Amino acid sequence: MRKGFVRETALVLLPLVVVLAVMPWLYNNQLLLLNIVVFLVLAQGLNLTYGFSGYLPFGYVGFFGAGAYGFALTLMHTAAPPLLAVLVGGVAALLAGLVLAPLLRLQGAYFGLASLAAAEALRHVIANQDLSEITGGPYGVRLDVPFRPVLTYGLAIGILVLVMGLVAWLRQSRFGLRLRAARDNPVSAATAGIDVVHGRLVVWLASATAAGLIGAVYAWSAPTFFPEAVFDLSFSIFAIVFTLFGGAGTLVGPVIGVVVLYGAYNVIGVSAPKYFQLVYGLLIMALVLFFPAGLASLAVRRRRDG
Amino acid sequence: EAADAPAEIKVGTLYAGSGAMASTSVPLHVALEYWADGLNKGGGVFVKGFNKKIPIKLISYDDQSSPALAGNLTNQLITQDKVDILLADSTSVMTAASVPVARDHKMLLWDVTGSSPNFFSPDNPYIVLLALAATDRYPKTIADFVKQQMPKLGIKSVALLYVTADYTAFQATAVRNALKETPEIKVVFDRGVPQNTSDYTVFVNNMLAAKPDAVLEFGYPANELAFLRALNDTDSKFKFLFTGYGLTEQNLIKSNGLAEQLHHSYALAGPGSYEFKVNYGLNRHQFEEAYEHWVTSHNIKGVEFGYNAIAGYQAGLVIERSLAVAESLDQLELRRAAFTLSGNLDTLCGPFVLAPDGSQSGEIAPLGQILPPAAGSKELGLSIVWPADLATAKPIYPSP
Amino acid sequence: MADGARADTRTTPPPPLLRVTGIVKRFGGFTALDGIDLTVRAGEIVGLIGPNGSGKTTLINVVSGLLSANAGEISLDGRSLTGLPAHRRSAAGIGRTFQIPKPFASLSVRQNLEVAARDGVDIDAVLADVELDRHAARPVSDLNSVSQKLLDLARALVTRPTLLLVDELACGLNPVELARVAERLRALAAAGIGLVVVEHLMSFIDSITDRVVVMNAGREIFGGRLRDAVQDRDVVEVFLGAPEPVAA
Amino acid sequence: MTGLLRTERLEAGYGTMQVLWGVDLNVSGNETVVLLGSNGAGKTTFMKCLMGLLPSRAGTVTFRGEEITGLTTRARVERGLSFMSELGIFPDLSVAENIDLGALFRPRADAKRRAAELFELFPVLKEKRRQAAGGLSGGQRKMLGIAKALAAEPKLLVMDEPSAGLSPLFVATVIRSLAECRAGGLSLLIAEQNVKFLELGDRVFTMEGGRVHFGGTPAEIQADDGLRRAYFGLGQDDHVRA
Amino acid sequence: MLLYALLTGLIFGLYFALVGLGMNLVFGVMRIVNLAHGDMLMLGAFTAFWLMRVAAVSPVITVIGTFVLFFVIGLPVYYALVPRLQRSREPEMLSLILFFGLSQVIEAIVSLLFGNNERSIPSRTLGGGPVSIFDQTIPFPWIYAACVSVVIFAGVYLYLYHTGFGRQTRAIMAQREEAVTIGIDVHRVSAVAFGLGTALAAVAGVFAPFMLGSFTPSIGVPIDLVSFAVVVIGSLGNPVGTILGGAIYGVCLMLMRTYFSTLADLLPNLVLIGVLLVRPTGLLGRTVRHA
Ligand SMILES: Nc1ncnc2c1ncn2[C@@H]1O[C@H](COP(=O)(O)OP(=O)(O)OP(=O)(O)O)[C@@H](O)[C@H]1O
Ligand SMILES: Nc1ncnc2c1ncn2[C@@H]1O[C@H](COP(=O)(O)OP(=O)(O)OP(=O)(O)O)[C@@H](O)[C@H]1O
Ligand SMILES: [Mg+2]
Ligand SMILES: [Mg+2]
Repeated sequence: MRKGFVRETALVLLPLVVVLAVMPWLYNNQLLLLNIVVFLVLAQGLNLTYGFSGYLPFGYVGFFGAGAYGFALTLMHTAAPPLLAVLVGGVAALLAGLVLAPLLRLQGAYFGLASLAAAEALRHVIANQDLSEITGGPYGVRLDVPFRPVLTYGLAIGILVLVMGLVAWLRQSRFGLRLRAARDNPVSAATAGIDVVHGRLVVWLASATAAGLIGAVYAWSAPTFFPEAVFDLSFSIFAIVFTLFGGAGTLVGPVIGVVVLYGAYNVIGVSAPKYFQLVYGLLIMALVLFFPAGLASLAVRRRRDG
Repeated sequence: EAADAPAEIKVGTLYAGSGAMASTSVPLHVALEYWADGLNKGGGVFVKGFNKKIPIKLISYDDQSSPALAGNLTNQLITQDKVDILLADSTSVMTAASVPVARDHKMLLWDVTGSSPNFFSPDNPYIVLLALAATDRYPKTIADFVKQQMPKLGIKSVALLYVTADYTAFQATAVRNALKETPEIKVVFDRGVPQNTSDYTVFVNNMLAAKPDAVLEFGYPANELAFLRALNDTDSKFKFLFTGYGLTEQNLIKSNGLAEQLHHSYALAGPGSYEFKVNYGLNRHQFEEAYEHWVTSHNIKGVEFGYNAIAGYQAGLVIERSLAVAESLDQLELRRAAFTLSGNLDTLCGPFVLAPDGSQSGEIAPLGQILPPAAGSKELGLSIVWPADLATAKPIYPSP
Repeated sequence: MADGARADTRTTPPPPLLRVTGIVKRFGGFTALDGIDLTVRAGEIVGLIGPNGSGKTTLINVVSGLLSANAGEISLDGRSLTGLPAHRRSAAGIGRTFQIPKPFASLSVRQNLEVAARDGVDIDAVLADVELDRHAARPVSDLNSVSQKLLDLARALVTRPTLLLVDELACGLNPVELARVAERLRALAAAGIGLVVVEHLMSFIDSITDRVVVMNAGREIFGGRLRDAVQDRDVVEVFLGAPEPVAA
Repeated sequence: MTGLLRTERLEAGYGTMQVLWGVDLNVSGNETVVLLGSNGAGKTTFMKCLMGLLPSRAGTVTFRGEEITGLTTRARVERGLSFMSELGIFPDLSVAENIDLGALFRPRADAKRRAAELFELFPVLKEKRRQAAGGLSGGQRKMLGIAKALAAEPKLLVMDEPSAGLSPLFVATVIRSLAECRAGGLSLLIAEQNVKFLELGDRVFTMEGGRVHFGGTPAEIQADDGLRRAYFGLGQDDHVRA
Repeated sequence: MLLYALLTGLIFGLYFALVGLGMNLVFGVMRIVNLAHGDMLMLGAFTAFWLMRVAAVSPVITVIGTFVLFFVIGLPVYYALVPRLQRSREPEMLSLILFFGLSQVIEAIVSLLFGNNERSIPSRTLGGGPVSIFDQTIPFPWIYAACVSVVIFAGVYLYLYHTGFGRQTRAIMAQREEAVTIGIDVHRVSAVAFGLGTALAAVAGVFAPFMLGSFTPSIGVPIDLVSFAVVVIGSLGNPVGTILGGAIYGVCLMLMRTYFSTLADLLPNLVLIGVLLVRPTGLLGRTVRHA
């Protein structure tokens, strides 16, 4: 058990962190690098709930937005330092996760859509004009935080390490195995003595917190924003697409998903802006149709055959 | 000196080729392409620093209406493409993503229509607003009109209907504040609606029930269409009707068959409709013709001439003029150059006046009243009713 | 009540392992269990039989905590279980199998047991016991339905239950396998586990049970030895269809 | 008796695992064939293969003189084959709808008449006709599965363990009704473990390790101590020992 | 005002139900979350725009023509995408990605060909001015759309419950494997259902300019969200539920617009969550027996 954990972190997490750490010297679009880490965290965070408990929250961006606003409101209304505000962002998302915990009663698409509705509801509350004194409402927020590219990037990588460490641990631990059992069949899991509700809640909250923390870091790096920017549904869609494409429940899958798909996204965006949407859409369709099991499983299959 | 001149001036910009912002962003971007192409046909843009004409290379990326992507791509333009001139995408939501990036990289952001006051502060020199007065100043004419003229017209009650987004809510607030200072007028209806509201019938109905003398409506073009449609569908008429885009997006409204609803209504006569005198570049009529010719000859579909087109062109002109004064391509020098134009450049959007923080305080549109087409004509008429120094006619009230 | 029972320990056999009293379970307007009582002692195998739809599975569901009863009490070893969720009941010592097996489909056969196993349980021994050791590394989807049932049983066993509820394990097994399973269940009882076995195969029930409870329409219609049950008019009418010949 | 169904050297499997290793079996018109076999012998696999639910890898299936090896399930059903799988019902539909769907490819009038007959046969189902089939007990589901298969009025009904989970009374009912159907011209291929079904059979085949052997008539099986032991236990009927 | 809100709420509810119906059908039969549903609707709107606005074709013919056209378009789309998808391990989840891609492609092609402008069709194109019902003035196109919706519901109901193909469709919805076992040709039936889903989206699109004010190539995603909500409130895979879901959604929306317009977008979301917390599988969902 322990061995698998070490192996996976050594094979996946360590190289990834090294590459991410040296990237700024090779490529100086820091924001793109940061966004890659943001999507890595979102994809792995989603992987926590979907890969281990089978819950696919379409409204995952709600936690991201909660984190961003948690960060922003702390800075707007208190004298707290940004680092503390990042923590507050995580806590805000954690609380949102707790409030939404009853949704875990739902299944499949019902859960997915209910979480989406919840994210939308949160956005409408924050963007409500009557609350503009507090949240900035539709006028958005402007934060006067010092620009610290190295710190924010490092912080994002730190969050990524935490989330991926958690994923790696879940993959090897008995707790993770129990989660997967509960995902397969909650009824027999319960009769086998597994506390299904507790397990789900733990990964759900971990997943929410991850999104909140990274949302806060994102807000730090893009300190002028409107509600629609941090509650943009495409965060959810992308995190889902990347995770599913790479292979949920694995450590390397979401990484591959982000690198391949988000990489392609940015390459196409820069090289063929006129046909951006078209080419990207076709690419996604082709990948699903020709690699239906995701790229990670392809790698796994190779290894097994070889 | 000319030896170290660059082979081209790189102008980088973003546009939304798809998603919610596409319909405003694309016409603007098309105008920029038109502008750059025109310059290049004449050998490029004259750059004072090198004392010669240098071709322009327009580098444009599609941000798909996603602010996160816009941030990335702004960074891409700065760090990879190393553009000399950095333009933001249209609308405040998209511009917001570029503002901090530009500032962090000490690049001047040529902000075309991102007019949120949030973007401007004395300690950030890296932004200038080009084609629209900042949101807190833009509604000045209508607010003044409300205060000074409405009571004279005998208007006693007003209904406000606005989209609860940055730009529109700001305007409504300006009007509401003006009304607070005007005790003889009562606000009988004051409603914010979500931006994606596409059906206004319920609101129109409720507004009718409040029996206001005057109705002021602020929305984005899509809301405007929906609002006028609702008036049309319910056969509603008001004695005084103000719409946010009745003049600036008149072509769009016309092409959707809703022109009749605008008869005798009021709107800010933005550059799409009001002919500001220009002291540089094409006048409105010439530009419209040129733009439409460009659009058809390049086989571009579904793009209307309107405010956004003018804003794009005007942004180009300001840049062009700034380069003609700037001693170098240094970003703060460019800013200084832009400020030399302030008060001296008359544009299609009105007089170009920069506030010290880089926001725009000229380019405030007069209030116009839209008139039915004159006999034998298909074009709607227009009279300017406010401010007094620009007025060409008295408001016709109540509308017949 | 419980105190009274305790006071009598010297004169009566030890208190029952499982005590179920007055269970009522309704689905909408339909009453599936209508005041059922059941007691099981440690080391005892009770056969729960009755016609299809008489409520046997429902009773097991209620006892194992998958359904909550509309009325009635359940206690294990003197501790009330009423209102406890299923996983707590498992922890308290209740294990069960399912009439339609419910494996963890994405896990391997061995992992199916690992998740459920209490500390110190020899998983491989249990697997060997149900003859699934050959398939230990295979995904459960490779198993046919009978093997999945045996896996269900194995999974219940690795939780170290004190009370095991077995819902129709025998159907689909061939006689050789049946005999082995019967032997296995008797061994469990001998080790002190109480068992409730639901089955339609009378020979199988006969080979393992001390006592049967016959249910019909949510009520108990007979309690006692199977050989007496097969002579009972009601039981014959609703359940057996014809008097079962009893080999002398 | 005319040849109704014949398989020759039928092979099939899942992924890399081959399960059937050349199955030869025939069923004649108006005949009942019982297939005995231990757990995992491949009975279910064979039946799926007959129905076209699992592609065969080699061999042929002939039905009423026509080769149907490559045909879709639909085509086979239309030709008069019908299958009752181990747990085959539509849980979200009502009991009545389930039976209705069993007769999907029958003329409406026939289907109505048949449904009425089946409800007579299984009063429990009639009682619950409007309820969702998913709420039925295990045995009730089985009954519904049988009723649904019978509703199709096929030429040959293939049944996978029809008695599993049925209480003795209902086993008797099912056997009786199958016997009736047989009198009406139905042929049956039944995979079973329950000795009572042996009475129904004309011939018995045994299946081991993906191969099939002719076992004999039921009487012969009963008489053959070895076979009896192998398939029905230690000389016991399903009766209570004293 | 209350009466008006209720009345228009019901009318919009019927329309929203039409918007969601096709998506629900496709989900029910194929377990596919069709993120391209809104884009099909958008294509229908463009078709109507060309037919009615440019070619001046009559509304009735436009509706029928669009229906037939998109039904026919749906069939090859089904065969090109779905069977392949279903051979994968997690078709339901992968469908999200595949149809997200499809929706991107459709939106991109339409924007490239026709631009991103708002488009609408004058109400008079459908004939008739405002109609008065219970003293309330309702735009004629709304009534028209509601009536067409009702006719289509009736048609879909008849199809599902009174035709052989419809019964096969319901069988597949109930349990795909068992449907195969009883001999249903799953692909043929699913293809028809997909064609039908596409056609329903497109017909809803014909009325989009009237009900939604205007349309652009980008309306797909917002439409998807509305139809999701409607479908889920009423229960996935249950067409009757969709009508109920539409009605609830429509009435809530209009009531909010009337009384708390700034929160008009908040309430439907809360209703969705509320309904699901009380009934986790939607209003008409069946609770399944687990053991
Ligand atoms: N979730 C449910 N919804 C509706 N009815 C149910 C539900 N669960 C059980 N029932 C009904 O309760 C009765 C008892 O069912 P149960 O499964 O307990 O029977 P059983 O004795 O186990 O029968 P079998 O021997 O066939 O397995 C049946 O009539 C069944 O239809
Ligand atoms: N879907 C499947 N995938 C992989 N292997 C399978 C699958 N279904 C069955 N098998 C394997 O094929 C073999 C034959 O199984 P089959 O179900 O045909 O046996 P059976 O004779 O019907 O047994 P039983 O009497 O237990 O029902 C078994 O070893 C089983 O593990
Ligand atoms: Mg049962
Ligand atoms: Mg079998």
